[in-house]
This record gives sequence, C-alpha cells and structure tokens, in this order.
Amino acid sequence: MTQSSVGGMTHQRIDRLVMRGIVKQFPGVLAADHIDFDVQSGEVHALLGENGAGKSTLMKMLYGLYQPDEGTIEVNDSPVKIGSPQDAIRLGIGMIHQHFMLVPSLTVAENVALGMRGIRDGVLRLDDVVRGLLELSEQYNLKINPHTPIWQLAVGEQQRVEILRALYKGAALLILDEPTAVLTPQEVDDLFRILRQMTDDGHALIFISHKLHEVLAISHRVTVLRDGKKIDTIPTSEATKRKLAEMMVGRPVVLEYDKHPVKRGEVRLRLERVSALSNRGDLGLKHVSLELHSGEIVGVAGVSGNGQHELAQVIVGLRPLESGAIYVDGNDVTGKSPAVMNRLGVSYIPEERMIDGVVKEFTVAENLVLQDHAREPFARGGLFMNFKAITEACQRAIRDYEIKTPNTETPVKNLSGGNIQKLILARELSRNPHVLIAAQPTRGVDIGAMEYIHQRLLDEREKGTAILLISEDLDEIRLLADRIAVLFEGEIVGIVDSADADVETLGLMMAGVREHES
Amino acid sequence: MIDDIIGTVFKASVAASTIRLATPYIFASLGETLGQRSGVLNLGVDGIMLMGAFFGYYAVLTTESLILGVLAALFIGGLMGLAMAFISVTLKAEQGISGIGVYLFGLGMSELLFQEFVGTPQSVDGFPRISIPGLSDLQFLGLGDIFFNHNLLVYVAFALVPMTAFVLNRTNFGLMIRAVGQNPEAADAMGVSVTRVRYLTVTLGGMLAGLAGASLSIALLNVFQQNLTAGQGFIAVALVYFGGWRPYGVLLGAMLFSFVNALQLQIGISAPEIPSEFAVMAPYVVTIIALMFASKRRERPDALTVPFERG
Amino acid sequence: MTSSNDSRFSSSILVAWLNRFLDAMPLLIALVLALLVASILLLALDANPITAYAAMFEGAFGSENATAETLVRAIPIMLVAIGITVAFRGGVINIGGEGQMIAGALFGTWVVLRIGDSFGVWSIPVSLLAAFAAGGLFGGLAGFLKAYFGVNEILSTIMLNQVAVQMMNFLLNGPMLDPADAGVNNIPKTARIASAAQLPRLAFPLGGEAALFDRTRLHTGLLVAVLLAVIIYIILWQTTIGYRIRAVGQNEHAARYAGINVERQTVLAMFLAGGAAGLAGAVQVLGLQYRLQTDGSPAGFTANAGFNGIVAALFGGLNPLGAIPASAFFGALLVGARRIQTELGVSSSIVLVINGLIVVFVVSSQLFVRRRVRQRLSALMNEDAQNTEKPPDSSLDATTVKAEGGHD
Amino acid sequence: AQDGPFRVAAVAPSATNDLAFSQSMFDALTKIQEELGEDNFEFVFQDGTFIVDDAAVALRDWASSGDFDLVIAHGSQFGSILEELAPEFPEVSFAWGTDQNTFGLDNVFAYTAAAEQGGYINGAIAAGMTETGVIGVVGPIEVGDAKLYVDGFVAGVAATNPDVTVNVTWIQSFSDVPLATEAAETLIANDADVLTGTAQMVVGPIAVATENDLPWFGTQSSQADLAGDDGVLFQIYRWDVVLKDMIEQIQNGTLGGESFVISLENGGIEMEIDPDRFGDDADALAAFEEQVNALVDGIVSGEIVIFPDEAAEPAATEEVEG
Ligand SMILES: Nc1ncnc2c1ncn2[C@@H]1O[C@H](COP(=O)(O)OP(=O)(O)OP(=O)(O)O)[C@@H](O)[C@H]1O
Ligand SMILES: Nc1ncnc2c1ncn2[C@@H]1O[C@H](COP(=O)(O)OP(=O)(O)OP(=O)(O)O)[C@@H](O)[C@H]1O
Ligand SMILES: [Mg+2]
Ligand SMILES: [Mg+2]
Repeated sequence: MTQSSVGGMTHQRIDRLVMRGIVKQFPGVLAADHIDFDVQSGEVHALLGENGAGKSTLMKMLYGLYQPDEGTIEVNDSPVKIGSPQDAIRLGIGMIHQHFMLVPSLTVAENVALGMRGIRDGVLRLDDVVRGLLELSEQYNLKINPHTPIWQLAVGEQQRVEILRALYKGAALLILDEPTAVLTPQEVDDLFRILRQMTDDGHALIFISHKLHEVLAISHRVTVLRDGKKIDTIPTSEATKRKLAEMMVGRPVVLEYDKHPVKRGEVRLRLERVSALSNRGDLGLKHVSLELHSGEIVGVAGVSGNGQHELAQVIVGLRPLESGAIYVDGNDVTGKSPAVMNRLGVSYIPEERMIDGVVKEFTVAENLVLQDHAREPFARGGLFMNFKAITEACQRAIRDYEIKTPNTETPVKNLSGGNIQKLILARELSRNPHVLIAAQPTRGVDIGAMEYIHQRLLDEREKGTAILLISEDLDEIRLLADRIAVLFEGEIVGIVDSADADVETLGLMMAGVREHES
Repeated sequence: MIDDIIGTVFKASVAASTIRLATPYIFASLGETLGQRSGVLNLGVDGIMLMGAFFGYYAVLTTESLILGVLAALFIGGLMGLAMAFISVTLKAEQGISGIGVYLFGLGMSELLFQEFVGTPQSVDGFPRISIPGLSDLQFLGLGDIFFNHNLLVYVAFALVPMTAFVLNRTNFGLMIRAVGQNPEAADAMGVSVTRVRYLTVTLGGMLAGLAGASLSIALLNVFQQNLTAGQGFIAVALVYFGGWRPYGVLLGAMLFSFVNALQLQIGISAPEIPSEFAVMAPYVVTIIALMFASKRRERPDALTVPFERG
Repeated sequence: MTSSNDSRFSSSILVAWLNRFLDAMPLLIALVLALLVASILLLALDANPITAYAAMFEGAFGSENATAETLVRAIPIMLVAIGITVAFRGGVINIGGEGQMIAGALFGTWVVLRIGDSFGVWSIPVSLLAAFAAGGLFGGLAGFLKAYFGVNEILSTIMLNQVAVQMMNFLLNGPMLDPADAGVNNIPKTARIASAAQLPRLAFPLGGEAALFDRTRLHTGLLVAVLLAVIIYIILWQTTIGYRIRAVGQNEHAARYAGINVERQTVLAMFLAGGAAGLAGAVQVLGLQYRLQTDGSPAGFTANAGFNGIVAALFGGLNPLGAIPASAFFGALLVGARRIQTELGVSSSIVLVINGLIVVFVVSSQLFVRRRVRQRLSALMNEDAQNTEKPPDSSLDATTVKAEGGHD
Repeated sequence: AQDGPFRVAAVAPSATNDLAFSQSMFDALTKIQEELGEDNFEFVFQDGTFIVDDAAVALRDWASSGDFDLVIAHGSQFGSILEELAPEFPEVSFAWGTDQNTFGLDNVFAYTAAAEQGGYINGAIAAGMTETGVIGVVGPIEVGDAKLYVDGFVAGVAATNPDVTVNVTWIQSFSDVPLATEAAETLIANDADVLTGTAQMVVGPIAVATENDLPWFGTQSSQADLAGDDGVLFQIYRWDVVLKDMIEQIQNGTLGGESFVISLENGGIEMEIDPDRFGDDADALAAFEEQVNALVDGIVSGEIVIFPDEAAEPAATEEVEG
C-alpha cells in the first residue's frame, strides 16, 4: 500500500526501518560502535545520549550524509544503500537537523523548492510549492508565510519551515535532531501535537533530545547511546527520568541543587529604558529597564529571537544603544566599548560559543587570555607575550575546571562542545567579574557538563556576583534563578520571583501575555 | 578647460566608446559573478581571457569563420574554467592563489602559442559593425552611433545581463547557485550536489571569460598581441565586488569604469593641459570612490572561497 | 610555534622538524608533477625537457653569479611575501604588492635624493624607513577603506596598483626627473643616488682575498629581508600586536567581544604588509638600480614580485621565516627558466607557463598536506585524550598553520 | 674573443616581431649576419625582457661569460643596469639605446635615432592628406624616441600647413592595445582622418585605421603588411649602420665611449613607402617618391630645420659625453 503526500509525490510507506551493526570511525573518535537500531511506522522512537554520544552521526548515516564503515540498513526488510541525501529523500526519509539546514537569503518557498526532483531544471515555478505548503500548514495548522525570507523568521518559525519541508517532500520517516532546544513549552506542546498527528498518519519518527521529560512525554521507545555504544532500548513505559539519566551518563546524577539563600546586595547592573536595533533593523529591544543585584541570579526567559541576543550584546558593549542608559556599579557606561566593560568587571558567556566565545584556530592557552593578553602577567610591558605565565594559568584552569584537552597547545576546534564551554567559563570567571552575563550557558552540553556549569554559577552567586542568566531552557532558569524576567518582542512583559512562577504562567508570558492579565 | 570637460561628457562618441570598452568587462564579470555566487573566487580570469582571445583569433585567422572563432574561445575558456573548478572544488586549493597560477599560465601560454603559430601581428576580419536599420543613423543626440552601430558581440554582452539576472533569480539552477554559495551544507542536505553546481558555474564563467577575450581579438581590436588584455581580467573581478554580486550592479560598474575611461581619452584631446597620467588614473580612482559611498547592500555569498566538506 | 617558549623539550622539537619535512612531501611531489606537465609542452615545442631543466638549473645555480642572481631576484619577492603573511594572518587579501612596492620606491628614492649623503651611512636606514612608511600608508589605505567604508580589499588593491604606476610615470617624467637628463633624452628616471645611500654588495669571505659572491650583484638587501622576517615573526607570535592581528584574522566576532579594535587591526595588518612591500621597492633602487626608472608598466619595475610574493607567502606556510626559502625557490625558477629560451630557442613566455603550472600544482597539494596534519592531530587526540599534563607537540601549530592556508 | 666570429648578444623588451622597437634591432643584426656570413658573425637575442631584472640577469651573464665581443641592451630602461655593469667588466664592450649617454665609460657605446626626422617627413606628408584638417597621434609615454618622433611629426605638420590640428593621446603604456585602440577611435570621433603612432601597441590603432580606411603613418619598423593598403609611409630604423661602426671600432680595440645617432644622413633612417598604397599606379608612386625624397634631401642638406625655434634641438643629434 502507498501513502500519498501533499508534495504530490508518493512513497513506499516505511513500515519498518532497521540499522544493523552500524560502525563509524572518525579520526580520533569511534562515533558508532556496532549499533543496532530500528523504527516502525506509527511510532516515535527517542534517541538519548550525551553530546558526542553519536546520535547525530547515526542519523546522518541514515540520511546519507555519512557512510557507515560497517553495517546494513533495511527498509521494509529489503536492504538499501543510502549514498546521499538524495537517496534518503527518494526513500521517503526526512531529517530536521540540529543546526537548521535553511538558506537565510531565500524565501520559505524557495527553500522548500531547493533540490526538488521534478522541478530540478528550468524556470522556477513556485506556485504549486506555495499551494502545497499552504495546504500542509492548513492540515497541521502551522502558520507560515511562504514568501518570507528565512532570515526574517524566529528560530521557532524556522523549525516549522523545516517540518513543513520534510512533510512536503513526503517524508514517511522523519528524524528530528534536538528539535525542542529552541521552543517555548507551548511550542513544544504544539510540536508534540503535530508529531502525534504524523504518527497517526502512519509516519515513523525518530526523536532526539537531551530533555528527559520530553522523551518520556512523546516517545514509545527509547534508545540510549554513550560514547558511540548502544546501552539499551527500552519501552518508554518502563523508563523514569533518573533511570534514563544514569543510562546516559553511566553514574548517578543530581537533578536538583541545594541552593543556599544569599542576601542580595547593592545594585551592580542597572538598565534604564534601553532600546537597541536588531540585525533586521527594527527595534529588537524596547525600553528595557532592569536592576541586577550582587548575589542574585536573574533569569531571562523567552522564545529565542525576542531580544535576548540584543540584550546581552548591549550590556557587554557589542551593540550600540538607540536610547536609554546602562550603569555598572553606579557609573554610567552607556555606549562604552567591550574593552571598557571588560575592565569594569563585566563578563560574558556568549550564546554562540564557537562564533563569539573562542577563536577556533587558537590554542587552549591563547583562548584563555583573549581579553587580558596585553595585561600583566600575561604580557610584559603590554607588548611581549609571557607564554610561561599563560601556560601556567592555562594548566591551572584545565585542572580547576576539569577541561578535557590533550594539552595547552591544542587548537580549541578539536575540543568538544562541553569542554569549550568549560574553557570559556574558566576564562570569564577567573576574571572575578562583578557582573556575569550567561547566555545559553548549557545549550548543547551534556548532563555531566551541565551539572558542573550550574554548580559554578551558584558558587559565583554566593561570591556576590550579579548574574544575568539568559536561557531558553525554562527548567534551567527555574532551577537557578532568584527572579525571572520574561522577554517578548524586545520588551520585558514581567518580572516574577521564581518561587511563585509556574510553567504555564511563564509560558503565557513568553507568548506575550502580561502577568496581571494571566 | 572646465567647460571643455562639461562639453565632452555629453559627447556621443564618448558614450559609444563607453559601450565598446565595457563589453569585455561585462562578459568576464558576469561569468565571474556566476562562479562567486556559488562560492568560488576565480582570480585567473585574465589568463582565461588571454587564451580565449588567442584561440578565437587563431581560429578566425586560419578558417576565417567567426562562428569557429567564438566556439574556439568558448571551448578553451570552458576548458580552463573546468581546470579551475577541479583545482578549487575537488582539490580545495586556496582560491586566491590558484587563480594567480591560472593567470600566469594563460598569460604565458597565449603568448607562446602566438609566437609558435602566428609570430608577427596580423589583423583579422572580425565581427563587422552591424548598423541596425533605421536606428543606426538616428541623429537625435547621436543615439544611432551610441547604441545601434556596434558589432554583434557588443549586443550579445548587453543581452547577457538580463539573461544572467534571470538565470540567477528565476530558475532552479539559479536557486541552486544561490543556495550553494550561501549555505552549502543546507543545499547538500536538500540533495543538491554542491560539487556539480560549482563545476557548472566555474566552467560557465570560464567560457564567458574566453568570450570576453574573443570580443577583443575578433570583434573590437581584430589583432592579437602578447598580453592583449592588459590586465582587464583583474578589473573584471573587481567589478563583481563593485556590483555587489548582482548582474545589474556589475553592468553599472562596468559602465562607470568604462565611461570614465572613455571620458579621459576625450579629455586628453579637449583639455591636453591635464597631465595624461592623471587622466589614465581616473577610472581606477573613481571606481574606488564610487564604491566607498555606494550602498552597502550586498549579496556576498557567505561561502565565498570556502571549499565544501560534508559533515 | 604559537608559543614556542623556552620551556620546550628538544625531543618534541625533533619530532616537529621531522613532521615538517614529511608535511613538505606532497609539495615536492606537486613540483615534480608540474615539471612533468611542462615537459609535455616542451616536447610539443620539440625541445628536450631534460636539456631544458638542466639549462634551468644551470641558469639558477650553475655559477657563483647565477646563484647570486637567483638570490637577487628573490629579495623583493621575499620582502613582499613576509608582508603578505601578516595580511593573510589578519584576514586581508593583499593583491596590492605591486603598487605598494612602487609607492615605497618613489618615496624612499625621493628622500634619499633629498638628503644625499648628508646623513652618511644613516641615509640608508632613513630612506628604508621612509619607503616602509610610504608603502605602509598605501597599503593601509586599502585597509582603511575596507575597515571603515566596507570597500573590498581585492578591488581596492587592484585599482590602487594602477594609481601607483601612473603616479610613478608622472613623477619620474616631471618633478623627480633627473635634472641632468631633462630635455636631453626624455627618459623617465631619477638622478643617481649618492653612493653613501647605496646598499653595499654582499660577499662572504672565504679566507684569503677570495670571497663568495664577490663580483656579483648580490647585495645586503638580502640581510634586510632576513632581518624583517625575524622581526615580523616575533611580532606575529611573540607580541600582543601579532596576537590581536591573528585573533581578528581568525574570528573577528570573538576578537571584538574581547575588546580588540577590529578595524584598527585590519588597517595595521595592511600597513605592515604594505610597508614590507614598500621596503622591497626601495631595496630594488638602493641595492640594484641606484636610480628609479620606469618603462610605464608596473612589471617593468616590480618584476611581478608583488604577485609572486603572494604565492611565495603561501608556499612558506604563511610564516615569515618560511617565506625566505619559498622566495629563493621562485628566484631560482624565474632566473633559471630564462636559460630555456636562450639555449633551446623556446619563446621566453615559457617562463610564465612553468611559473603558473608550479603555482597551481603546489597550491593544489595543500589538500594532502592538510590530510596528513589532521591524521597526526587525531592520533595525538587519542594518544593522550586522558592525560592533560604532557609536553605538547610544538609542531602542531606549525603544521595547522600550513593547513589553514590563510583563509580570510 | 679576437679570433673566430664576431659574437654579439642583445636583449630587447618586447618580441622580435613586434613591428616596432625590438624588431628593428633584430632585423639589423640579422642583416649584418647576412652580409658578413654565419661564420664571421654570430648573435644571441633575448626578447620579451620587459621585466628589467630579466635583462639585467642576461646582460651580466653574457658579460661575465667573456664569450661576446659586444653586449647590447636595446631599451632606454636598461640604462641604469649598464651604468652599474659596464665598470665591472672593462674588457667587454657594451652598447645601449636609445640614449646618447655613455656614462663617461670607455667600454660603453650609446645609440639613438633622430626619430624626429622621419616624424617630420610623415607629418609634412600627412598634413597634405588630411581633409578634415585634423590628424591623430597615439603615443605610449612621452619619452625617448617616441617623444622625438611625435615632436618631429607635429613640427612637420606645422611647417606644411599651420591650420592643421594634431591631437596627441599619450596612453601611458607601451603595451595596452585595447586602450590604444579606443584612443584611435576617439581621435577619429574628433575628426581625425589621418593617423600615426609609435610603440608596439600601435597594432590596435593600425587595425582601426584600416577598418575606417584612413591613411596610417608608422615608425620604427615597417608596418606595411599590417596596414594593408592604408599604410602610407614608414620611418624605418636601420641600426645595422651604427652597429657596423661599433664593430669596426671594437675590432680596432676601441670598446666604447662614443655615442651614435642613426639619421637620414648616415642612412640609419630610411623612409619606406607602403607598396600596396599605389598598387600598380606607377605614376602616382613616382610622384609620391618625388615628394618624399625632396623632404629627405631638405633635411639632409639642412635646408629644413625641424625645430626652428629651438636651436639646441634636437639634442639627440649632438654628441655629449656623459
Ligand atoms: N572535527 C573533529 N575532528 C576530530 N576530532 C573531533 C572533532 N570534533 C570533535 N572531536 C573529538 O571528539 C570528542 C567528542 O566531541 P564532542 O564535541 O561530541 O564532545 P562531547 O561528547 O559533546 O563532549 P561534551 O560532553 O564535553 O560536550 C572530543 O574529544 C573532540 O576532541
Ligand atoms: N565530521 C566529524 N569528524 C570527526 N569527528 C566527528 C565528526 N562529526 C562528529 N564527530 C565526533 O563523533 C562523535 C559523535 O558526534 P555526534 O555529533 O554524533 O554526537 P551527538 O550525540 O550528536 O552529540 P550532540 O548531542 O552534541 O549532538 C563526537 O565525538 C564528535 O566529536
Ligand atoms: Mg548531535
Ligand atoms: Mg601594406
């Protein structure tokens, strides 16, 4: 039997897909070690594992981006060779990547049309693509304007485009690699609704996430990977948070921290009606006023693309203000350069670790002194680098912050995500900041590293640092923050004590509903 | 003197030379635009132009067939483009540098072949001026001479501008080109072969560069000599940046540069008291200044000069 | 290399050199391939490749004088290449070496003509500094246009090359024209510079009155180049200036956050690159021609050093010290290939063809160099993924540097 | 190298068949070889050394080899090289041009051309041919014999018909054919109906002249073939004349110190009439030859003073010790 999709193309429906004895060796890493994995029509099969466990790699092999060194793949019990994404698409396999695969300058419709068979050659005819998209967004009620260029869309919307595209191309099996990392609770519910609808239509789904409660909520079966090995596959009904977490990490893990009450001290950072432009040229921040006291963590919640990025950049001096003023420890630093902010004790853990946080080609040691390279003791007379001092400081940091690296001279690009994050943490905290801006500090790092980073932030809080924790992970914010400010379309819709902030209220605020209204 | 200059600006002949001078740049820059929009910088354009110029010239010299001349130029241009693609796409060589290699090769090779097979300069019967009936003798503002009294390749060059714009913006091939230049990973994930697209654009770019050379040797100059292009290929690359990777922008750049050049030749006659060194310098200076204040809206391909590796 | 600091063990240094040699293998293979392709061409021109390459080698190293000429030809390439490494490290592509050489030569010569020998031996450093400044400003201009007006440097440097040439034609034919020559032959050239301002010839005493490179044109410009290479090397990897330039070149976002003034680094990188090129221009005058003369074309004066310098910089692994042998190699190639024409009667343009082939092949070989490096890298990752306290392989960066091949 | 054949080595900036400067020297050496015979006269010629350094390498190489009786640097841009090289090899004889500065060295000959003479004749005749009263000149850089030729041409025109305008465009390059071509087009657009020019990039302007059927006057070498039947008159350099003098001096042990000028007087400059010009119209040809010869005689006899108002001019015809 065949199943037709709006995209106009029909596929052999995927009743069952099996991967057997899959092996993938990367230089230096055995990313997949004889892994068996299977998924059936109508089910959601969750794939769990720490960063680097091999989840994406396994899926990329299924989607034809990598070739397995060993092992076979069968669709409906007949072996298949998936040599390229084309093959995968032809087989009805779709993938929503951890890092979205969209071309910013192209419109939604153009992104969908990209590489479609049938219209591979000749003049662009987007009409039927547009029509198909509208039908689909009708069917799954996913609001989207086919003519908007991608760069104008918020991350959540971009994900919808990814999903619609997969559906349009008639994916019978859809792989979702960490799809919820960037969504509000409501959006997650929305996504789950769609996923269920898809399974009812007979789609087979593979769902990758770090968030255990999501896995428990949506999946029928769970497979856990660790260091490229399959630990086990169990029915979700038999799984609990703690059990899954321990399977992932291989040891018992803390899921809450004991947060000592700290008396909040004087105001360290003050924003007065700060407005700033976004990259799109519109007001990304609108009259944001905020006070940050020493010894407190203020969490900034909100759907990504609602001004978090601009907020952080404005404070550290990377983005000019349109209006308003910023004070650090009482002195006016409005429009000051990052250099000045550094000197005044403002530290920053950037959201885009690889882009803003480190110089990939530089060594661990070099990255550790990015701000202070010209100051004693790292430089003599501000001119000559003192590598002895730098190396020593680096070895200390490696020890203190448990950074996994072969040596101080390894180019950072060869470190793992979590370890790079630890390096940044070491750099920023070692400067004894008065104010710490932590943007998505644990995005894409595994539970082990996450625990560690959280504990460090709490320690800083006790040392009296004023911490602004910008995160899209509500659990994280509620776990750490004393107060929670919610950003929506560049405005703070409200600030609540985390004690009396439940997910629903926050979720509504993140959707723009002011607290008193709710 | 000033009024001399003012007067010359509106001289019909200046407009006419502008159009002639712009022709080779338009061919070469459009070709380079295709390549760069897909993410490949080809600095070897001048070398390819020279080879195209010689092959076109030699074909016409020996066969007296203009068609064969054009085909020969397209062929050698395509061949060198293909080589450039292999070097920069498959071998992932540093593009700025390999381009210089291709340039040196073309510069030497065209001269070598010329010395071997021709020797002393001889002129050929190149593309004749086609006077468009009715229009070419249009007296009003000398429009006839300006627009309707050129050789075929000139018309082709200008016709190619909208065509290239159309291909880039309105066809699937263009969509793939833009995607591959902007975000190769995404294009790849959508089943577009990054390699195939880049091979195509760079080869096409080579063919157009070859044609640009031929437009000199068998249409505008009708001779060949060592280093006939005198570095025009490098200007062509610069004009792609000037044009913000958009065909019409490239046209604008080519016209501006050529206009100032035509103007300085005219001024050399109307106002001989201006040192010719400065006159000759003018087009280059003006181009830079123009770009300083041009709008910064650009279609710069994010993946320009970055070789693609899957995963 | 990044922090080639005192507390390093000789053992790992040894490994480093071994690795560096192995990394060079693909490069040598590429060379051989290029020459093979050229041989086909030579055969087609019924010239015997063996004889040709023999002649080439003969021409480059056959005699004391040939070797000297090879080095002489290499000097300007060297100086330009050294500068180019800075530009590349700072993320700028400098195609303006030709123009910057001319700018440096013009101002350097002007100064030296002005001060005559009133400064005695000091007139040399003075005019060299002047040349550096002029070339630097000319290069810095392109950097400035890029940093503050968003004018792409490939475009501006290509254009500025022409501006420089016309400047030279104008000055040499007017303001700077040799007074003794004015109205006589109308040859656009400056007066001859005072002998005190001429870079001394360079010869290495062999004991007795015999001296190597005695009676050749080899001049102390070579020492200038070597000195500059060392200085630039120190600036790039031992000082905060170089650190900032490299940081901006690799990742301007991170650099910007760290409080580094990105625009300033871009201008500075181009200033240093241009300055080195300017030095190249002046050295040609002070060490070789003793007066500045033009035939109206850039190449006539620069001998394409502005371009070959770019390539040499890459061959040198974007390392100022590596630029020295790389440039010497080009000097040999260019000087040697001349012989093919005179001895086999092949058109002189064969030089350019071989030059081009070698560039293309060697650049292409970088891929295989990279592969090798990555393998050794990950081998290293395994070997001590656990152990964090271990003497690092100081060749690591040297080779990754080569691998990165200077992307902007 | 006294016994055995007389051996000469020469460098020249462009190709031996550039129809211009470099070719004029190559033809001269070839001619001498034809006259003296292969076994009495040998020469090696390196062309395309527009890169001064390449020439420097070759010259020093030849000088140090000691195989050559005469080493020629054909190109005024090579002067500074010779100035340094010659003193180091006093036993070798050098010659260079076009210039007349021997740097006061007694092993350096200098040679130049009285280019203004042919320029004057071309100008005088061109002035009689123009109907629009405008003549166009495409020049490279305002230097050396290019400048002399153009000055002479202008003088020739003025002397014949003061009402005729001569527009000169210096394109600041010896090799930029596209620019030279467009310069010619522009000159025509400004009513020029007779064209001339000098240096190797004139192949472009010549093509323009033939395309528009306008008379073309040339210099340095014969461009008759390229100019089709639009070629009129060409000033041809016959360096062999002065070369023979040098050879003689060298064989008599004088290695240099003298500065030579080729001119109509010593037959070093010849005027060639384009054969295709008059087809088989013998009378017209005869009449034209008449006209040309009259001018030649005038200059040789001194009746015609090319630069009347500048007594000193042309300096190139005096002898100066550097
Ligand atoms: N491109 C690469 N080439 C070679 N080795 C790599 C590459 N990327 C990662 N590695 C190595 O693979 C290991 C795991 O990488 P990954 O980023 O997945 O770490 P991770 O498991 O996420 O660690 P963490 O949990 O700390 O984030 C790292 O030690 C890293 O050195
Ligand atoms: N292209 C590559 N080259 C070398 N190593 C790689 C490459 N891609 C992934 N790896 C390594 O393979 C291992 C598995 O990576 P993978 O991305 O599959 O982990 P993951 O489970 O998806 O982690 P995350 O949760 O961070 O996405 C990691 O150690 C990673 O560093
Ligand atoms: Mg992953
Ligand atoms: Mg003729």
